[in-house]
Amino acid sequence: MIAIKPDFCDIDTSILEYNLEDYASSKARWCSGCGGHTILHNVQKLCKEEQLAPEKTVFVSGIGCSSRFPHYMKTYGFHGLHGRAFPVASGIKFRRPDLHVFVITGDGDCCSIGAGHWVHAIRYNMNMVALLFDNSVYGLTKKQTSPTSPLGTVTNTHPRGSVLPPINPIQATLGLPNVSFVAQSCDWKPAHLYATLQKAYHHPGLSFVRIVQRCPVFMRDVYEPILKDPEAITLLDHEDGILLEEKSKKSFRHIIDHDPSDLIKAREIAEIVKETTPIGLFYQNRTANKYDEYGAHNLGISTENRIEAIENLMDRFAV
Amino acid sequence: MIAIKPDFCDIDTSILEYNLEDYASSKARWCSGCGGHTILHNVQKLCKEEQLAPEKTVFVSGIGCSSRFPHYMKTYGFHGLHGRAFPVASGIKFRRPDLHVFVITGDGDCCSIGAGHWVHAIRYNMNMVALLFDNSVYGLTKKQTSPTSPLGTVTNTHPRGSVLPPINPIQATLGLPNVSFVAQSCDWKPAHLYATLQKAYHHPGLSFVRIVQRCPVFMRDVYEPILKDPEAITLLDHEDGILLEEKSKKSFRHIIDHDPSDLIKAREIAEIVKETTPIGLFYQNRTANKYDEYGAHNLGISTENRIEAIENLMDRFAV
Amino acid sequence: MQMDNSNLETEYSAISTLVKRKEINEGIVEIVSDSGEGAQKCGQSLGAISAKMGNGVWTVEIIPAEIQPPARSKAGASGIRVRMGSGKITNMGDYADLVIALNEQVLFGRIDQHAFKPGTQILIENKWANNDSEEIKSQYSEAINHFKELGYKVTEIPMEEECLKIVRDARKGKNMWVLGLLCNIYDRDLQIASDQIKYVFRKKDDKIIQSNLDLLLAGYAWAEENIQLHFRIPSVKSKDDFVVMNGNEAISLGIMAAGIEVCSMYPITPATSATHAMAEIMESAGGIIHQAEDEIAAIGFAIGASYAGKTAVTITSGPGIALKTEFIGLAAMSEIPLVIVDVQRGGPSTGLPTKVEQGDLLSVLYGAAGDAPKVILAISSIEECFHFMILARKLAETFRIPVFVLSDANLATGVQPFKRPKTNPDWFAPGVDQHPLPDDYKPYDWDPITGISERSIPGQKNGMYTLTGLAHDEFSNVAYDPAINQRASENRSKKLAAIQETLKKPKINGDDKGDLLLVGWGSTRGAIEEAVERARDKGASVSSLHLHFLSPLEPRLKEIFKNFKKVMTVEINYSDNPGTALITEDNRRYAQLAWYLRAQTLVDIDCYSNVYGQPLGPGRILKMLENKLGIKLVEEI
Amino acid sequence: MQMDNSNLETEYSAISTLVKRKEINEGIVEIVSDSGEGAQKCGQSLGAISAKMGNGVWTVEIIPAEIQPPARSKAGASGIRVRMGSGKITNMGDYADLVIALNEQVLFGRIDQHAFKPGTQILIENKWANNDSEEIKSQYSEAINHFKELGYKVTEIPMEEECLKIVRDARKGKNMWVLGLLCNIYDRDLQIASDQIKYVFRKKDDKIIQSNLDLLLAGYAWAEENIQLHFRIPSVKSKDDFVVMNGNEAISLGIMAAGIEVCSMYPITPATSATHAMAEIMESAGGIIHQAEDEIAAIGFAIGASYAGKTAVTITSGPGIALKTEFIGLAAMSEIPLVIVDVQRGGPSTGLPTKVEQGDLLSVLYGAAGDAPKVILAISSIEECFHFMILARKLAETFRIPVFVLSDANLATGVQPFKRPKTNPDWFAPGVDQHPLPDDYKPYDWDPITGISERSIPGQKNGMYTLTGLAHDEFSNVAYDPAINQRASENRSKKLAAIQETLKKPKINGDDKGDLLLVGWGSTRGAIEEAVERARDKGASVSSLHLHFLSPLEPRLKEIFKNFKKVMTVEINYSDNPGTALITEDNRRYAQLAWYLRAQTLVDIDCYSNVYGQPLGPGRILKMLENKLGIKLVEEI
Ligand SMILES: Cc1ncc(C[n+]2csc(CCOP(=O)(O)OP(=O)(O)O)c2C)c(N)n1
Ligand SMILES: Cc1ncc(C[n+]2csc(CCOP(=O)(O)OP(=O)(O)O)c2C)c(N)n1
Ligand code: SF4
Ligand code: SF4
Ligand SMILES: [Mg+2]
Ligand SMILES: [Mg+2]
Repeated sequence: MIAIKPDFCDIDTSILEYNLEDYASSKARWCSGCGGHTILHNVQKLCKEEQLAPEKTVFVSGIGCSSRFPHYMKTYGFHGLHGRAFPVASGIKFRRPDLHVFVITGDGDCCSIGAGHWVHAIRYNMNMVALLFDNSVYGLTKKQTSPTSPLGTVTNTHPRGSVLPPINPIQATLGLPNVSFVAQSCDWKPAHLYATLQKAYHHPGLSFVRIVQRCPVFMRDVYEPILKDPEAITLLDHEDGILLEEKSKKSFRHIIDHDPSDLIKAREIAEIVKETTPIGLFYQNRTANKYDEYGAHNLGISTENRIEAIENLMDRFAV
Repeated sequence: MIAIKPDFCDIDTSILEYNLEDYASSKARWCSGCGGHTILHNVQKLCKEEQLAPEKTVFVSGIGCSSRFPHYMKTYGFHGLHGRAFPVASGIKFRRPDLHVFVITGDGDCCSIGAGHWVHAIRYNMNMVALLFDNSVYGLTKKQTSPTSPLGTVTNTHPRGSVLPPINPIQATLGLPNVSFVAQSCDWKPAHLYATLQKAYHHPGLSFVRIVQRCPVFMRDVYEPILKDPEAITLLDHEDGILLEEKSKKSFRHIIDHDPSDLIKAREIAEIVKETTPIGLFYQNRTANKYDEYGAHNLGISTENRIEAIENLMDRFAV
Repeated sequence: MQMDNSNLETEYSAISTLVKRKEINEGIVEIVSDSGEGAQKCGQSLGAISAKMGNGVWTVEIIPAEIQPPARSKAGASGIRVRMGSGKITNMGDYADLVIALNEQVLFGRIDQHAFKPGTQILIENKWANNDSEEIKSQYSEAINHFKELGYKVTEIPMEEECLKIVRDARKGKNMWVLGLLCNIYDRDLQIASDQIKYVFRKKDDKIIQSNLDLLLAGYAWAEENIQLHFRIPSVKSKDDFVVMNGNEAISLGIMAAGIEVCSMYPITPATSATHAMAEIMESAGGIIHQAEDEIAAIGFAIGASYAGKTAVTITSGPGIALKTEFIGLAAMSEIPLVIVDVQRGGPSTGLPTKVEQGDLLSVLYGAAGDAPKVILAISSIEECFHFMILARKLAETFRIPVFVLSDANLATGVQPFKRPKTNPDWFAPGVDQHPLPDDYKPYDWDPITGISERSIPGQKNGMYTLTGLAHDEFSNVAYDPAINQRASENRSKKLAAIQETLKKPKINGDDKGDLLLVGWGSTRGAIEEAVERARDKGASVSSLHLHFLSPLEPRLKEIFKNFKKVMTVEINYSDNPGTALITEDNRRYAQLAWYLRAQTLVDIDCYSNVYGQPLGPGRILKMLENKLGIKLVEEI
Repeated sequence: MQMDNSNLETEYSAISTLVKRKEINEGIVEIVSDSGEGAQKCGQSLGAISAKMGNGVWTVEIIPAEIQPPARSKAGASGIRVRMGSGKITNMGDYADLVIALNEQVLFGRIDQHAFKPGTQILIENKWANNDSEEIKSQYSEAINHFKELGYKVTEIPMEEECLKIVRDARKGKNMWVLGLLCNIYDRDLQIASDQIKYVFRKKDDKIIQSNLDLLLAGYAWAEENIQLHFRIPSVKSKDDFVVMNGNEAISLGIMAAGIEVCSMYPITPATSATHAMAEIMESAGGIIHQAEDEIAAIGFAIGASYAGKTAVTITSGPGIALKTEFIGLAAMSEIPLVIVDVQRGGPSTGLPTKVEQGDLLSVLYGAAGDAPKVILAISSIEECFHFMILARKLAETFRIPVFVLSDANLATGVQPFKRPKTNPDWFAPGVDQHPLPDDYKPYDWDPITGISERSIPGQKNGMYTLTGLAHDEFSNVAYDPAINQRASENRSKKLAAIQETLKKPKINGDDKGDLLLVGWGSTRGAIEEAVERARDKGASVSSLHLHFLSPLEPRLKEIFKNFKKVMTVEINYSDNPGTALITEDNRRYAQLAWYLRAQTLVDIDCYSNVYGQPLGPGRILKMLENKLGIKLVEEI
């Protein structure tokens, strides 16, 4: 996301040196071993590396374990309603191109109650980073089935196992209009996660990043196989994709070369989730329409022009 | 949709001869030239051909011009809330495998306010036919932009032209889990429309049919080019697809052979909408999980068993 | 465009002096037709012309339920009512004095709605009399007889025939011929009329404008010769400038005048047309309309915009309010300034989408779970549609609170002239504050008396906090200590008391003591006050009070009520009729304001309300007063 | 499994006769720990054992806000309160008599919540005294001193040490050792206790069961020798069978007992656990739980299921109710039977998700736009959680109306024994009617008196109609004639009056006249009635009335109120405190039931309410009565 200085309000532009502490708020109240902790750390690192002014940065979330995220950042935060992070974030960004807006959402928050907003947020393609913390379960409410729970997952609402195949958030997103950035990573590959966050941050448009997240309390069985089996993850590699150092690449047994400009191919790869978990950049298009540019196009008109416009309209009704 | 006789209620199964009139209710109050009229006619024809008992047939809709549809059928109808046809229809079908359930929805109803339910209805894959009347506009409320309005469409909410590319309902649906039947037709090709309805009706699972619909009052400019230019429509042809008589096939300049079992290919074809309007069967999978089968699996247990189950549970809390 | 109408002018003056005219101080005209015949354009022009002449005017559209209803059908009646008077006109009135009908069928719907009275003049297109279809012919003649039986004065007029002398397609143009007819009947200034036509067709080419002018003159001339109805409505031309518009247009202007930059909406009747009025112009006024994917997203987006900058507005109607409920709770809880416009329609559920009801008061007051204090304003005139938007924005900003503005379908489409507001920069929201805040800044540093606290806007140094819908303390930290929730709730509630402190005791229309006080809110004001005045002229001891603040309530109401023997609300919403079987004092369900005032004041407030989906006419209210007070108030017709 | 515990038994009897015991008629115990230490399992077992022994019991869980809060933290307090008595126990009581603490930090939260009083016995794990970390050591000793200053009687106990004699990991097992300790202190029957342990661990293997039995005995023995606290709580073992469960479990059983086959929900605290209780068993009872994509879909699905067959239920809490509002309007408008369970939590907005509030009454009553009549029932005990589901289903079906059942977080997690219901087939919904209807069938053939009409279900010949949320007539045809909407609204409203007809004048707890009447609804019943009884014992002239029907209201309330000098509601929701600056009679915002009763009865009803997010204890209410009545009622502590 590139920060543009709006012309309608005066801002102190003196450059400061921000450290990690400048982004860390109260201790994260997630369970020990929760994937949230590593994600939080890497996001804070991103803020520091990019030297984002804390007062210019807003984390918007819904409701869920993951959505507690803003409370753990020392920036502006909006911990809103379940499933509604996208509309709020869009409203924030619409007239504030100068703000760095991040959306934090969970698999229930985004893919279940928030599904309609998800569809349209992709279409609006506003210049924000959206992080889907996908632990394949409803964590905060204590283990109910989520739309991304694998078929047969035993939960409190499906003690005999869930009965429907999971949504593939990557595939679903790739089917939407104006989609401009779709990537996947996981919380236990910090180097890859960080590189993904960076790529997402620099993308002009809505960067949708699904992060496979561990929930040791409720979902050990789901991620442990992936965690243990080095075959289980496939790295999407390309010069225009997520760039890793050679040594960290080494840790991957399966590597597919994938050009992120190829949407058709991206959808093909997104199908392989049944056998393996692909991580990397599926698709990027820098030129898609950005709704926030429309939102900002008439910022800061003068009081005179404003009065004139109103009076002109008033004339139409004059008698 | 195959009707199964439920074992929990007695039904008069005497077979009757139903004529078209048996399905026609009050005169349709749509504008003259509205695509709704031809769709209505072909649906009534389908009911007659399949001899659906009117009392066993339910049309469920949301709100919109299109959603007035149930009022024009002499069957059961549920003209519910804007965007909410899918949840209601799912609830109806869940424990009534014997009913023929049709969902009638509009592009605003399904793709805007109803988008979240649309995503999940595809995933539930219940044995129903869903008809999306896509006129690319909000008709009933008098010409506002819809998510399927082409970029730049001039409407009452976007007098300078809409600013976002439209949703491609076919592509979006093909990206969803458990998708089992996706077809497209248009109101002015009755033979193709009828054949599509028939195919959809006989599909076991949720048949999603997008019907490109004319709204002469508000959207002439959108469909007239397609209507006039014989190049503008491409027929998807395959022995497993929508079967047309040779003579009606003749009327198509562009014909693509497409095997509806090929999902990857289907998505590729769904991209060509920019150049032409493909009609036909994009994808079909008869074996996807059906949530209504789960819903019906324990229908009609005896009072004794019911009491026993409750008493067993009660025992757990006994002191 | 330029055209020479010097000769026109002489022509006008020539004609418009010949006939003798009866002076009346008001006239109610209806023009009823199939939709698409331009009846509304004709009536709006008549209204504008009359307003320009200095008459009081109220026009209201007659809208069918379908986009394109069947022609010549009862349900398809499309048209307009224009009430013109020498004084100020504040409502649609009761019965039409004169009706122009382009076919006979469309009148049946109006008759059901008690729009006419014996003696009403009906000028009807006569072409149906010799239509090719026998069915139509007989329908027509039967109807004409039926109308006469009902006591209407029917005059058959060769509108089609006359128009065809000027234009090839009479459908396009008949409305302007009718306008000419009416201009003659009511002695409208032809110069003003022709200017109006030029304005209405300003985007069309000269030929079209000219033919419409010709039609105007032709209709005028025809009436002069063939019609015995010639009236004059005295008017006082004020030196003030006036504007004429409907309520939704006034709301959209008000939004811009308030300096609101984001209007986030999802289309719904009857609210949408407000955004249509805006859409074209708002961008040049520095704002944008966002059409969201649904009502939930619409308010979420507005809340985001408010949180990050200037107070935004979302606009909807009943079904949309239901969907916004959860977010309204969040706005109240986290004290986000927000303006919510509710253009009420008939409920419950989808109800009567194009018809009026005041059915949302209690649902906006109590909609959200827990205690979610909000301000509720009720608009009672077209002019207020404009000014209340400015007030609402200020209240929302100052008190960090969601502010509801209640309008309804009657105001949305009702047209009335009002003094042209002079745009005042003080109305505009100040620029987004981006100055650093003190190190010890607290996002909810509640003032112990008023509960007010200063908000921080992203971009302000030291202002960082995480807004949350969870119970929270002064720092917006999640509350674990039970005392915090109680304290925070008290502070949010104090803001309402503080706002009430700023309000004056409301003024009473009529004496401030007497037999009966009528209490109203919203669009019924004009009709209630007119009825009260008419009743008082006949010696009834009745007054009325109209409330604009519904949360907080205006002060000292109990004190006011105590001075009347009886107090009752007049509302357009549902209440049980005490006469009905099984309805007792124990279970009677009162109209919404009555209910609310009973709880707050413990005064035994009765109510007169119904859900016919129509604006209340003064006559209906007068009839009710007649029964209540046992005085003859309505002259039989 | 089988195991020989003959020797155990003798052992028990051996021990359990040695000490002298003080007879008390009730005891309140709290077990507080970090989450995951099994405090709740320990307390639930103690409750079950006591219930089996014939004691009255109420247990309520102490739940932290996070899934896994930091260890040894104030906010992390996890545990349970158990109130045992010789008579019936209907609420959590006031101060704990005895507290088992597994660390000292978790007690601070409880202290903030006024859970203890001077003299409260605190038995605390002493291992922290010699922890490796200096910080912890000093935290511990400081806390101990602080507790003593507060007047608590602190006893340090080597729990860890003792448990390690039996198990390798004391974390797993300490809770059962504590159970043994408590069994000794309160003279619980060891045979019943060991059976309870066997039941609790029935899915575990014998080794685990045995070690837990050993821990039980060890704790018991240790207390025998080392603790001077030995009580006896007399009990009368009734011959009736009892069940012990929490309110959500009772609701889930009630749903099945009502023969409801579809429970459509979206997870939300504190409602979800009801569906957890059901999920496992419901399918074998012929029903299914549908977890929808959101609350809107959940109620839409339930409405579809009801429309097509048997009345369905949807269950949620405040934020979910907000989202269901629009569909509730449709259900009322189109007269679809439906049961909506609202397990209320702290609001507004996300509020206090795990805490109790009675904050949804007005929002369910008035939530939807227009007039949408619905039935509202309020549950006041665990037993009613079961029986009201059956009643709700019958009302919904008979009157074709949405029925709300209001529970709350206090009932959801509160555990109480009640007479075991004998499942009665008459409770079940009849099979789905598929018989043909007469040719002249009307879907809304409203009975002129009661407004009731017979619904048709898809599959019924001649029953075809199109249900709609638009205003409609008897045939469900869209209404164009204005009279129809009025008539239909009247008929929908009549149903409430008809239901009230079937209700009796409610019973009063205490004399039916006097100085003060307390009026309550929902989970506060036990506390209110206990307070009233205690006050009356001290000579106060106070009675109480508890309402179960809130829409329609129970009959003849005004008549009842008139017999008391003062009437006030006691509720757990927000109301302005008259003392506060700017709060006047003109603007005071009352508690929700008070508000509603004032409007209906015009009686000047006061209220006592707060939003601390905690169940009301009788002591709090007694203190309030003391102030109101000016009589000494609470003995100082
Ligand atoms: C309107 C509403 N419905 C339901 C809830 C209850 N709720 C809170 S979080 C949550 C789902 C959490 O799952 P997810 O989004 O995957 O987040 P996670 O906790 O797994 O990080 C639900 C159902 C709510 N707070 N609001
Ligand atoms: C909750 C709610 N929001 C908005 C509306 C207003 N409304 C009615 S139909 C409609 C959209 C119609 O568009 P579409 O679904 O494409 O149907 P069409 O009329 O084009 O057939 C809207 C916004 C409503 N009835 N309910
Ligand atoms: S429950 Fe799961 S997701 Fe939630 S904090 Fe704990 S580990 Fe993380
Ligand atoms: S407005 Fe368009 S969609 Fe609606 S009825 Fe008329 S033609 Fe059909
Ligand atoms: Mg999750
Ligand atoms: Mg449409």
